[in-house]
Amino acid sequence: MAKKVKFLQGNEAVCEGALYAGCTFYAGYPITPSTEVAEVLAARLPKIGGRFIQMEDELAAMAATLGGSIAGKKSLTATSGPGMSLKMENLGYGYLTEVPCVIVNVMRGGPSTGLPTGPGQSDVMQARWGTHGDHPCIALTPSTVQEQLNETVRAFNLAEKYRMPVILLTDEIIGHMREAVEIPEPGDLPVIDRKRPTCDPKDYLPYKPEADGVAPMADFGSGYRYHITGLNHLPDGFPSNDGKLAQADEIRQQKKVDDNYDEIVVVDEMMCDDAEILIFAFGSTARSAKEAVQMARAEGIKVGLLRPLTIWPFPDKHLAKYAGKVKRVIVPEMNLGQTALEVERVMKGQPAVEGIFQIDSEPINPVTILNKIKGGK
Amino acid sequence: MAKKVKFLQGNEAVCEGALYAGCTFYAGYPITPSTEVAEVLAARLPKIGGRFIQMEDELAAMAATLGGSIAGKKSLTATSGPGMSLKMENLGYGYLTEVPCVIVNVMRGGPSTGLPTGPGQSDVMQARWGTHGDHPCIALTPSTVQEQLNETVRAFNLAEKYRMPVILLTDEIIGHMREAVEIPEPGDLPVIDRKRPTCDPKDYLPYKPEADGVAPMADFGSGYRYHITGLNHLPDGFPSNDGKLAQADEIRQQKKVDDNYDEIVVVDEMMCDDAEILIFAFGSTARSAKEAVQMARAEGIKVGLLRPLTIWPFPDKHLAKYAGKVKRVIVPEMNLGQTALEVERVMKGQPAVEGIFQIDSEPINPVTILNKIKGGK
Amino acid sequence: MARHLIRLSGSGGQGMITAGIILAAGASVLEGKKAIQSQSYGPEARGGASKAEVIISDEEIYYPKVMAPDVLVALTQEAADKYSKDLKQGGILILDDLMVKTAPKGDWKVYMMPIIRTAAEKVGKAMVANVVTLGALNEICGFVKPETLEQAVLSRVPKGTEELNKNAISAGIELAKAAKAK
Amino acid sequence: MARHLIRLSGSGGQGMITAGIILAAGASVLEGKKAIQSQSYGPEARGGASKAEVIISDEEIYYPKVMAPDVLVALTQEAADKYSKDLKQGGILILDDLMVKTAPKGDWKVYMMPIIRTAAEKVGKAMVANVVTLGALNEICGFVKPETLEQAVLSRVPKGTEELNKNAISAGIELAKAAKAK
Amino acid sequence: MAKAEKIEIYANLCKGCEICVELCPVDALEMKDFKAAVKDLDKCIACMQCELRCPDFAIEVYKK
Amino acid sequence: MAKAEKIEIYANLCKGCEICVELCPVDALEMKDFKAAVKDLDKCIACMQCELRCPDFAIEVYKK
Amino acid sequence: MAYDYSKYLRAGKIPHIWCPGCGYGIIMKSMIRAIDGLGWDKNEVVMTSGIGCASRLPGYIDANTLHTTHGRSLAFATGVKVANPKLKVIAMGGDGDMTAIGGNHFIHACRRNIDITCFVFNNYIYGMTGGQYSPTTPKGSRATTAPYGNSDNQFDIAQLAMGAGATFVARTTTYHAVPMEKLMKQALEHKGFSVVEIIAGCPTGYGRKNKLASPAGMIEWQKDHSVAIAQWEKMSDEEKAGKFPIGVLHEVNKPEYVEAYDANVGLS
Amino acid sequence: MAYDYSKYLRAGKIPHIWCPGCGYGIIMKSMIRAIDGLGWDKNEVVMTSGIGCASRLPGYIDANTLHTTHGRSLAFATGVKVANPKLKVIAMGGDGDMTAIGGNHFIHACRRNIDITCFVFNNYIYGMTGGQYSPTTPKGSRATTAPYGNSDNQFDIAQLAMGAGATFVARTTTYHAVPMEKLMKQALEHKGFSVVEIIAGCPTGYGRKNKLASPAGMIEWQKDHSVAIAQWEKMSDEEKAGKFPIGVLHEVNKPEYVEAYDANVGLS
Ligand SMILES: Cc1ncc(C[n+]2csc(CCOP(=O)(O)OP(=O)(O)O)c2C)c(N)n1
Ligand SMILES: Cc1ncc(C[n+]2csc(CCOP(=O)(O)OP(=O)(O)O)c2C)c(N)n1
Ligand code: SF4
Ligand code: SF4
Ligand code: SF4
Ligand code: SF4
Ligand code: SF4
Ligand code: SF4
Ligand SMILES: [Mg+2]
Ligand SMILES: [Mg+2]
Repeated sequence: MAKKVKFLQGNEAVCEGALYAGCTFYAGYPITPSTEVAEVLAARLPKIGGRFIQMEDELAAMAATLGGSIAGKKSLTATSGPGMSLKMENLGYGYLTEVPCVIVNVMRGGPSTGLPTGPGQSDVMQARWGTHGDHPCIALTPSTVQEQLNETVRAFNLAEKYRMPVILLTDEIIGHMREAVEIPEPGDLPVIDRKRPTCDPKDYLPYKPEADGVAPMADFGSGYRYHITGLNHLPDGFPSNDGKLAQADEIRQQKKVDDNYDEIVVVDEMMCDDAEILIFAFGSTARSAKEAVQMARAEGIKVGLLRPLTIWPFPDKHLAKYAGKVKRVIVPEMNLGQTALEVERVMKGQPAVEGIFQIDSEPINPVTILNKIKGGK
Repeated sequence: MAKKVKFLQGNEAVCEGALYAGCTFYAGYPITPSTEVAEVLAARLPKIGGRFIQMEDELAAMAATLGGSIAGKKSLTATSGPGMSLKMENLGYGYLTEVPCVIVNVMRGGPSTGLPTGPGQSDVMQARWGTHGDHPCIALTPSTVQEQLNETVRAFNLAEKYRMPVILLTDEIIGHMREAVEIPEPGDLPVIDRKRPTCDPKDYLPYKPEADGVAPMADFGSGYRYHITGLNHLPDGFPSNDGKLAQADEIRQQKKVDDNYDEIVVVDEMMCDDAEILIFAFGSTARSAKEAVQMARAEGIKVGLLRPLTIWPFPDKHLAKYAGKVKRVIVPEMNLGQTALEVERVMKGQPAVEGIFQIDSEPINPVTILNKIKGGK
Repeated sequence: MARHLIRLSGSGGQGMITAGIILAAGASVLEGKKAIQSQSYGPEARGGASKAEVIISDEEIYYPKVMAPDVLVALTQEAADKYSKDLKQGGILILDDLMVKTAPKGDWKVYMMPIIRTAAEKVGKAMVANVVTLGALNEICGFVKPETLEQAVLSRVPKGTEELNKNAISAGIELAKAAKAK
Repeated sequence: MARHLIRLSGSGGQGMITAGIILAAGASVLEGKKAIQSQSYGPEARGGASKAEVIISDEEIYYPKVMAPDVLVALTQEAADKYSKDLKQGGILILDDLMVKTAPKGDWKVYMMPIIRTAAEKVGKAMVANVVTLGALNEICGFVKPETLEQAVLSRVPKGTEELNKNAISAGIELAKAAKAK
Repeated sequence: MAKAEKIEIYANLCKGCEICVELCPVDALEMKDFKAAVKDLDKCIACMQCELRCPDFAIEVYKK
Repeated sequence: MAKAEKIEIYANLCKGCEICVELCPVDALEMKDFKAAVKDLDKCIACMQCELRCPDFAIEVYKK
Repeated sequence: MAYDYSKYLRAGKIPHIWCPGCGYGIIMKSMIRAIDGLGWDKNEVVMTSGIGCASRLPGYIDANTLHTTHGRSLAFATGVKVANPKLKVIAMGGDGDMTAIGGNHFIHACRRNIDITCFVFNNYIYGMTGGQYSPTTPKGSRATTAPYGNSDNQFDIAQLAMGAGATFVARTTTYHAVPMEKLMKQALEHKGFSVVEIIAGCPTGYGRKNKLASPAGMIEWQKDHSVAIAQWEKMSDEEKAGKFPIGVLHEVNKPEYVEAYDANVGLS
Repeated sequence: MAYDYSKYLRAGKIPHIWCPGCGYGIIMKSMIRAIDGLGWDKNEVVMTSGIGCASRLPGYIDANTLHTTHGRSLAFATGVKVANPKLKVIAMGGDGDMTAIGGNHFIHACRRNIDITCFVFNNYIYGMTGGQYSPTTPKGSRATTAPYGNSDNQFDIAQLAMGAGATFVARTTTYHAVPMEKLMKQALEHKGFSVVEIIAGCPTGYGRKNKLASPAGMIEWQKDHSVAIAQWEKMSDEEKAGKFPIGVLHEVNKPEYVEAYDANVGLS
């Protein structure tokens, strides 16, 4: 049977992905250019027995999203720049307390209110470092409307599997454009649910990891009465002032991600095998880069594109393969050079990184990239 | 005449520095371990005609601090981890609107509520990247109580000179320890006031930079009526949707800092000339590193310490001198490896960076560093 | 390789974005081509010129924006003036004769047509001007099969307005035929 | 090179932190030595054992914490038990005989003294136990000159309590002398 | 008037706040070595005020 | 009853919201090509409602 | 003579960005007349706002104007006022700005009784972002995030302000362009924190979705549903149903924040 | 027989961290008796809190307990309740937590009338951070950030709740250990949002700085300054001065948030 194909906006595709993954709770606060996610889910969630709530601000939205997950529902919130900044404290709480959920940041232009209806990619470092303190981080960067759907499913899966908030870091261009999307049938894509405890409630330790570094998580109300706190805590969930144990616990959390690089980090490598010039680009910019690569290849230039679908953890391993191998590395991004710093770190000067940093509220034109490839400025 | 010496707590020294620099407005919200800054200024400010206000939360505290500066007063706010996360949106507003002020972050332990009375250095990347969007950043990292005073003065000077928020990124150890401090007399340390316009109010363009990239800033109420907005704006202060101009303006702002690296970045280099091993450490960890360096030198090991008093912009130039020159680089820090990423980037693998990452709520012991120097684990 | 770059422009309430979506959805979902629709807003979602862009191609489309369209529809003077600047030499320019008093000058094939009046008077609802536009546009450019356009339109309009919209398509086709005949 | 590592411990309200500040301020501001005072809190600033640390040295002090003190004062059992673990071999341990029922065992010189009782009964205010402690401690260890200690204490106490505090210092000195004599 | 059979005071829990002592209407309790103690069980009228207001679960009154 | 000497309508400012037209108590205004226009100056009683409620500074009534 | 607004308007900024028929233009005009009527020196007037359509107003006024972040109008205003109490500070924002994301600053400004005048433009919707429900959207109304109609309970902004301790609370509508001007004057002159809630039509974000009539129809609705407070107090509960009182709803004296602070710390 | 608290206390967590004489232990005991009295299943009880001394309470109770971030107790609680309305959700926090940083969530929970019971522990101070003034610190009182005495105006938490639309509002004190238990039961049983403000002594952060007597003295003060609401209503303004009413101050019926939502979207 032919797949069901819908012509969807990027933000709508996020909703399709969320519903596919089993999301039944959304808490948010409207902000351009992410609002369609809320609007669509406000209509769709009740139809599957889920609920939507518009909170008083983004701090509350993040808190309620975590609360929903603690009550056992797969939970989503969506926002953009200023709202993302406001979510930072409670997002950090989600990391330390290991509460799965998905946060969509549809990146827009500028710092502060900036250029609210324009696109941007300037929140990529914020996604990693925005909240205080150390914590692991997973952030995914789709480039197509289909990927908006699929990566949302993957975001939920990673959140549930590793018991942590996962960020879908998309942008206004992908969020607002429309493409044909195949709607997966049940079974087409894996859907992972968090591990729930099966032990006697008396023996339940909410932060005692199993072999995979992840502890089963009980829904509030399911008979496993336990304590959750944003203080550093012991396997039993209760706060402790023991610094050594706190350190061990935070390293464990970091390792949930580090040790599973191969599973978490997905990178699309296009014509990289024989490339002398490597382009590193994600999100909507990767679309321009793809076009530029095709144009350059047509002219016989050996250029390849490394396109991360996972931007955090940073795709060090994938990228390092090319250090000392390619002659040039070009990083186009809609910010003043954020992932370029990471690329620089990984490439260790071999070669030096050339940036195309553009924050003029326009997507980077393939021709701009092509010119750079051809050695122009 | 002998200098006036006081035995001060690190947080008190921040207040002495602020008062020396001419601060007359403080807006804050209490949080351990920064609260003494508020408590001391609540008592001291009225004595010099200044005012203190305790706001309802950190979002409001950041907003009021900016408001105070816009009304013409040198303004300060102090906080720690969770509070810093909450300030992020309005801090970003301060960057884009170019409002001078100083934000003190007395870093404590852990993400989220973490280990609130313990020390940490885990907010160093947040200081650079915590708010959404691109923006310049200056953050200073004192290591002694005397430096708490002096660097607070310098923070105000940089804020006023470059018309931007400046972060004093200190930690619980320096904030809460006490040392003898020389209180500078008027004139001992430079005190810089923001440029104010002298032109006819009709001709005033609040964002038209002079040759130094900085535009004069008028106090509200001083006869220069103008508009301030967190939207990207033109030299006249009014919002514009022109992406090209927005980009140019943000690059100008970034360049205020980049072009003045030599003035902004202060680094203390200790026994680096002949060093074969370089230690990179800031804040309270640098104290441990200093002690370790002395111990190692006593054993004849050629080790030096590079101690940044300015952590943002990152001291690339200072550090790059040693790339390819030293045999080892060791980065001890009270986090899971944050500045180490930057050091890695700058050193380009020559040599690889060795970290001592400790988040167990204890300062890193000099012996731990010494052991690492001596090749132990 | 056929790649069509289309820009539909007008003012906020004229439904150009919906028209773009219908066209792109028809080309992609119904005819299996590659198609992308995008749009741009002003600083806020109110007033001013608005535009929708559609790219239809046989091959994968990466860069989603239209820098230089082959075809421009403009239902207001402001939109005509603002967006015709990018129109390719030799491109097609479709204008509404009521709203656009002065056709921008350039090396284009210009179709000045009573789109809005036709919608309001002939079809009976000014609101369907965007569907009239689609009928005319597709008749002139042949992006999709006529059946496809009809199916695409009908799948996106409110129940009970099917006849109205079919008439709107036909009226658009007639307009285009008349204009081509000129 | 003389470097003294001192830890003063007790429970929240006993003023050990103030004692540490006074001692360090005297050594540094008044005698020009290098001195650092630091403290640690529990998860919240309430209850439980609390400690203040002082380092006095002729040379620059970098690392501000005391890993293994030379001298430990403990005014509660809990503090004595908790903090004596770190005390150096051959170090000095000063305990209050009312609050500390069992002196921790170790290779230390132990001074068990009626600090709190002396403050309450002889000096007349339990609150000055910390100043009594300082008098005794300094008499035993000679960190600063007696005049320095007096000046340091007087510069940090409320007006009107000067005599009381002087008496407290003297009482502490007496306690120490008596203990040393034993 | 009701009487108490016994009054248990748990020294490990008592923080010595004196609430029970000061609020006892009949002065049946006292402080001893910074902890609450029964001064005179006979006086006790089993009004339960001490137990209700002890913040530390440290005192229990068993009525006769 | 007061009268108006003239009513200025600035076409560059008028956004055609029809507030003035609909709220004029005497029907002295009308819409023309999506902008407000004076239909009958004589009818106008200079009540100023149109001017006060025009959100766009587009209409001014000059009393006689 | 027609009233001359131009001396308070920034040259070249009109036409404003608001939609055809948006009530905010009417508010702006009343506000200008009120300030003008008090003869205030423009150099001393500070206007702050958050983010939203309402918050665009200060950009048009020739004063010291501060367009801040969403919800933070009053927090910035508080900093300005405490740092320089000589300034005349007017803070404004929409219903979302002031009572959703900015609700905390709103109640704390009320509590402090700081001498700031606060204008809340209540259009029952998030206008700027395209029509999501706000804390004042009436039950049953449609909004883009209330596709089944809004089931939330509403704030009564005036009640909220009073509960938080505000010393001057008033309500008006864009229908009442002239009484609005008078109320604004009273609020501006009140020593302490004053709140004026102004009901305004949003034809684009609210009207369209709720099949309300034209912009003029929304103004007529305001007329029909508002009742002067004097009359309101005489009405029965049935008569009150669906209506709301306008005018000065509450006025008392309490120490002003900065004055009390200064007196307390010895600054005055 | 003495009341057996142990079945609701987590084993091994007592003694709690609160200071000698802190009123919070008294509240915890009343709360346990209230819940026990209602016979609620511990598995269905969720307790949320923010940060502060008050917010440590849930850690001691054998239920589903969520110690969140400062001020966000109600925001998390709302998420829990909407996601699973079968849970019995109790949110608590200090005066700072609920009315300073958490003020916005407080008024919105009141407005929504979501079926959560909210206990506000009002000790007139930020206890956990060592005694800074809070929005309820009485004028003139000393605090570490009010070295000249507090010049701020205060919230009346009950008034604030009513102004925001709460449907059950009550006040009690730690003196009233048994009436507190009863009030708590009423609040827990109320369908919709219920608020109970509990005046509690903080000898460490507030008492010490304000030369108040002992912990017992603070409890006596509560007795002397509180007046049962029935009597309060008969008192003259002079008689009321310096006193506060206790008991159920407000109780009405309004649609509960989740029920209204479910009915509206067709979920019920
Ligand atoms: C932190 C943050 N969250 C959300 C937004 C998006 N946003 C802009 S204006 C607005 C609400 C506007 O509603 P209101 O305050 O009632 O003003 P109106 O536009 O109706 O005048 C929202 C949610 C934002 N700019 N910043
Ligand atoms: C975001 C944030 N800001 C500040 C703090 C510091 N802090 C912890 S508890 C507290 C206030 C405690 O007062 P209250 O809520 O009244 O509770 P109490 O301790 O008095 O019971 C503050 C300011 C914090 N933890 N997080
Ligand atoms: S009330 Fe309780 S804790 Fe306080 S003294 Fe009495 S028994 Fe001890
Ligand atoms: S029960 Fe009553 S009378 Fe008996 S000891 Fe306790 S308080 Fe005193
Ligand atoms: S009210 Fe003003 S903008 Fe509206 S139609 Fe009349 S003149 Fe034009
Ligand atoms: S002034 Fe009054 S009567 Fe005259 S046109 Fe305007 S609204 Fe009509
Ligand atoms: S969206 Fe509504 S509030 Fe905003 S300008 Fe348009 S009509 Fe006014
Ligand atoms: S500081 Fe105050 S509120 Fe906190 S535990 Fe101590 S007495 Fe209780
Ligand atoms: Mg609104
Ligand atoms: Mg409190």
